[in-house]
Amino acid sequence: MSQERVEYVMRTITDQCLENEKYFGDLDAVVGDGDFGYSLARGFEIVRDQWDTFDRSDAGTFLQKVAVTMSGRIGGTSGPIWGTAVLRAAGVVKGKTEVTGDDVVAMLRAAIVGIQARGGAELGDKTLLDALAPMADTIEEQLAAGASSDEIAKAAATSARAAAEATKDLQARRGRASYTGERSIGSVDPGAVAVAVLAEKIAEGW
Amino acid sequence: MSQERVEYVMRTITDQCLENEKYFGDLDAVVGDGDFGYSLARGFEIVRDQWDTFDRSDAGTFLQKVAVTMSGRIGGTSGPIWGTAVLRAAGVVKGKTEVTGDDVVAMLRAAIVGIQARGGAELGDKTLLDALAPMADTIEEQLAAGASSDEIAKAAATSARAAAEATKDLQARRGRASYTGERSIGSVDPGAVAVAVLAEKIAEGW
Amino acid sequence: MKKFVNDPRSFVPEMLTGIALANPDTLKYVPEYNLIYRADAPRDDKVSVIQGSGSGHEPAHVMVVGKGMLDAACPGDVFAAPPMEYVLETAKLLRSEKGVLLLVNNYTGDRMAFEMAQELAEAEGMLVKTLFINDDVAVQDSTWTVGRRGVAGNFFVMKAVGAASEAGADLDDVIRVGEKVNSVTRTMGIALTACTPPAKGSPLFELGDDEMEIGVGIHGEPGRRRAKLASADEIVDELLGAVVPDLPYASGDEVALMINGLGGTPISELYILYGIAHRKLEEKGIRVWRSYVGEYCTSLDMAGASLTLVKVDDEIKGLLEAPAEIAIRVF
Amino acid sequence: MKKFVNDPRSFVPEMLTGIALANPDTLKYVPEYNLIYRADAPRDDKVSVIQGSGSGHEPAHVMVVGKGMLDAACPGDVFAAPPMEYVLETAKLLRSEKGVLLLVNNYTGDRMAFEMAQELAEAEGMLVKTLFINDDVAVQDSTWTVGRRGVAGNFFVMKAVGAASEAGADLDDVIRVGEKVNSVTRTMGIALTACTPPAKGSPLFELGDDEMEIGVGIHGEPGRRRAKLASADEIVDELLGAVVPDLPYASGDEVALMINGLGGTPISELYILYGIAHRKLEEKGIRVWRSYVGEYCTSLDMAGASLTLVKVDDEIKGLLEAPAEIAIRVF
Ligand SMILES: Nc1ncnc2c1ncn2[C@@H]1O[C@H](COP(=O)(O)OP(=O)(O)O)[C@@H](O)[C@H]1O
Ligand SMILES: Nc1ncnc2c1ncn2[C@@H]1O[C@H](COP(=O)(O)OP(=O)(O)O)[C@@H](O)[C@H]1O
Ligand SMILES: [Mg+2]
Ligand SMILES: [Mg+2]
Ligand SMILES: [Mg+2]
Ligand SMILES: [Mg+2]
Repeated sequence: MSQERVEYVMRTITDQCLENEKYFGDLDAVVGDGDFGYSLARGFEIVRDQWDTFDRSDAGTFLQKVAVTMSGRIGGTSGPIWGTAVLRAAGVVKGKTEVTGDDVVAMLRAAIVGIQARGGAELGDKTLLDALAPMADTIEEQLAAGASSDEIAKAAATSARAAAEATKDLQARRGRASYTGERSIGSVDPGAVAVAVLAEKIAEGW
Repeated sequence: MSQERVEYVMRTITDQCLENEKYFGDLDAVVGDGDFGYSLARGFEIVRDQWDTFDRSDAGTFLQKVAVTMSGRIGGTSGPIWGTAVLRAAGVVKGKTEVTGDDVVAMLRAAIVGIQARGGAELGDKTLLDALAPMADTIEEQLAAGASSDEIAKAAATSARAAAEATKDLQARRGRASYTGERSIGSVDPGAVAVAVLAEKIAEGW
Repeated sequence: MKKFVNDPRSFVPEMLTGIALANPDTLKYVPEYNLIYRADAPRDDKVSVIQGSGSGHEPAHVMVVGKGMLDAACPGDVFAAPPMEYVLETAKLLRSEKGVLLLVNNYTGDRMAFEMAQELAEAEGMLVKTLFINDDVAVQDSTWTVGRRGVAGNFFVMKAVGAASEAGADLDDVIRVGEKVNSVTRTMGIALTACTPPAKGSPLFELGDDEMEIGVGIHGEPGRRRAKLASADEIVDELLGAVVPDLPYASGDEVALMINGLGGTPISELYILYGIAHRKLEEKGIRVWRSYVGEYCTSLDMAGASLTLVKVDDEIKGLLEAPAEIAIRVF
Repeated sequence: MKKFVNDPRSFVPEMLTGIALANPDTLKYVPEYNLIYRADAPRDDKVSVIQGSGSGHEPAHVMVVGKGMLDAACPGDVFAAPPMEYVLETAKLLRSEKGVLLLVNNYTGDRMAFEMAQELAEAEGMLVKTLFINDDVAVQDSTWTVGRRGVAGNFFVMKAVGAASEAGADLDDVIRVGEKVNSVTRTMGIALTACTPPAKGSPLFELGDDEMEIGVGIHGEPGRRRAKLASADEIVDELLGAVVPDLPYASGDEVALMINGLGGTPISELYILYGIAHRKLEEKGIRVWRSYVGEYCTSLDMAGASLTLVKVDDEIKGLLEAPAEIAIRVF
């Protein structure tokens, strides 16, 4: 896929994080502290404002600029987590203006490793990783099965959504929600739901 | 009337102020600070507890002991006001063990003068005076008309109640309620209603 | 009722017990009269300063007993002036050769209790005077009512009087200082919620989600009028609009600026109000000499704030800057 | 939402502006990084002490910048750790020959931001260390979660570290002192209401009129469990029951006892809790050396309180008693 597609994905993430500020915040209010939507929105607001100024010499450079811009403003847990994720993904496509399906999988894997290194979470700890990882698996499988990019985008969205819903049954072991212990069981993880929403919107406009 | 009757009146006042703690407080919460019922109850509680110990050599001595006992504990505006009222009434019947209808009127007039001296309120300022004074007038009229003590007690209660209800149309110029200015119009004065309730209960058991 | 309380009737005594236990070296407590006083008072070379008032205004007044502030406080129950007996016994216990000063917020109940106590104390040969504090500009028509009430500005009178008496001033001079500070102090308050007295167990009045009460005092009663909830900027305009023209405070004046929390409003919001008020005053040419932001005189758990200005001169500055050590501390 | 606020997005900057205007001689403000720092910092003969954390905990931490306490605070938005850049720029601005100490309440977001900033500052050749505070006993199972969080007990670590650095201790010794105090400090909190973040505009959770949350932190999230509202006595039992056996604090120990208000609870109630806790500790033979009653670390407007014990020895006593001058004051 072309670099424009990368920009489209980043733009959709940006717009959706702004659009869903209240929704993401309300999700975080259930057993967390309610700032998730606000934190993301303050970071992606700047990304939107500076959208036209980012260096676009290649996909990696572009994503790196976005990562640095948003990290400077997002606080909370999400700042380092999302900043690291985008930065690691950027590293995978450094110098590239064309991005393959395999690159996408590698970017997601790099983001996941980065998030784990940064925050120490494992799969099943009820974080956005629990939506990101299954989604990466699905994309890999679909690629291996020779699916079209359209089909892959849809499958990724479906997979992320199912995985996000499944976080309901998990007990949080990371983040604010973990302090409530067993009471975190029964509600979805806001980070995982955000991944699902973004994947769905990306697929929608693919 | 006998000294027992004086004790009956004081006992009814005591019991009713305890019974109506919440009601009097709620009335004071409308445009005041809600402590009227509480303040009276804390004072009359002690009167009730020490009831059997008061010196009963004559009606005046008895009432004086009650006045001192309650003033030591009632705070707010009601402490000095009610304490002064009972003390002045006591002065009128000092040394008497038999109390006439004229004595009752004189006691009420003395209480009114005492309250005015203490708090500077005039008739129409929306205080308990606006129930006490019309009630005293009624008793005086009934006495002049040769009514029985039974009839007088009933007429006094009716008069106090009507006067208390009429405080609704007044603007408070004394006490906490006065700070709300015109907003005090439309609700009854708690002190005046207390006088009506006490007069009714006294008449009931006469 | 969302309160830490055992029996509401023991609310005040339990609070006083806590204060006494927290300050074993500096304060004494006499339960019979709700009395908290300095362990080193009375002293015959110092005027004894006593403040009464109802409870529910903490830290005023029981928590500001200490060196350079009050010698004693004998509060009544929540929002109720103390019984006269408390004041009289307190005055007797704090008797000093230099005299006793009773500080009274101007309310009917308080005035009566303190005036009666003063009379009786004088009858026992004591030198006792009373000083009334009435800084609240929300009360108009004061010619035919009980007059303006004393609210958060009372802090400045207590502080000045405390400093003067600590420095050994005689009773007349302590009173002069107190009256002077009172005469240049003005306050206006606003409530965002009603408060809940422990004995009542429910809020004193109902206030819609989008409403506020303007011109409230410190006893949880409604204010002068109700208005639509406004922004912090607009609220500061409202408060300054009532306070500034009242003295008036004019360009070239130096002032102490207090933003006082009414109990339920966090200090973060008080600093927001402070910043706005500070800038608006400077725009008017009124110089803010010193800031006072926090809870000084509260209405239990009421969300709200009041704004106080004190026009200062060198004498007042010196008194306000004098050191003091009170029962509550941050360190 | 019953708050004094203009645009919720400017809640933190407007508060910081207020703090800066209120303290023109002693504090400086850098809006770009939500940074409040001492006008006389950095000094090469003193370790610079910095605390970050989210906002909404005032007076912690921006309002305790001053002599003997913090050199700087760079808070994030309400309940959100500051972006890494804020911490890094603050560390650079406060660079000192003796080193920079970053105090961090142990939360995922804060840890990450401060650790990243430390790494980058070290890469620039700076001497920077990080100290984590984790006094909350409400968090169990800490082996497989992020561990205990830092709550109101952080005051004692800030105070001790501030005193040591003011006295000229070197970085290792300042850290030793901070870790020592942290290791003998335990806290447990209880909420009577939820709090309302300005950007959300409504309470974070619903709590019935007769319910309370036990084991809450300082970010408005629910606690470990919900229970029927209890009396002050029972609540103190609950809090002491969690805190005392944890260290454990034992008969013969001397402690500092803090009753910290969470923002919406008036100080009268805090003293009720204090009195009860003081007596119950003395009954257990645990001597209360010093009292701390008031708001130290809040959750916006949450009604509630936490109880902290610090086991003190002569060194800790000296550090806690050392003078300090902070942005907020009563006088
Ligand atoms: N240690 C972690 N590693 C990865 N993701 C995490 C971690 N902790 C929390 N998260 C994710 O962050 C989300 C919450 O973000 P945010 O509200 O910004 O954090 P905070 O807990 O600091 O308020 C959670 O829903 C979860 O998906
Ligand atoms: N100056 C006054 N003189 C006589 N009665 C008064 C005066 N001020 C108030 N009152 C009466 O006292 C009642 C309120 O009593 P209370 O609640 O104890 O006083 P406070 O205003 O101090 O809270 C009022 O309803 C009124 O009847
Ligand atoms: Mg959150
Ligand atoms: Mg009243
Ligand atoms: Mg009252
Ligand atoms: Mg957060």
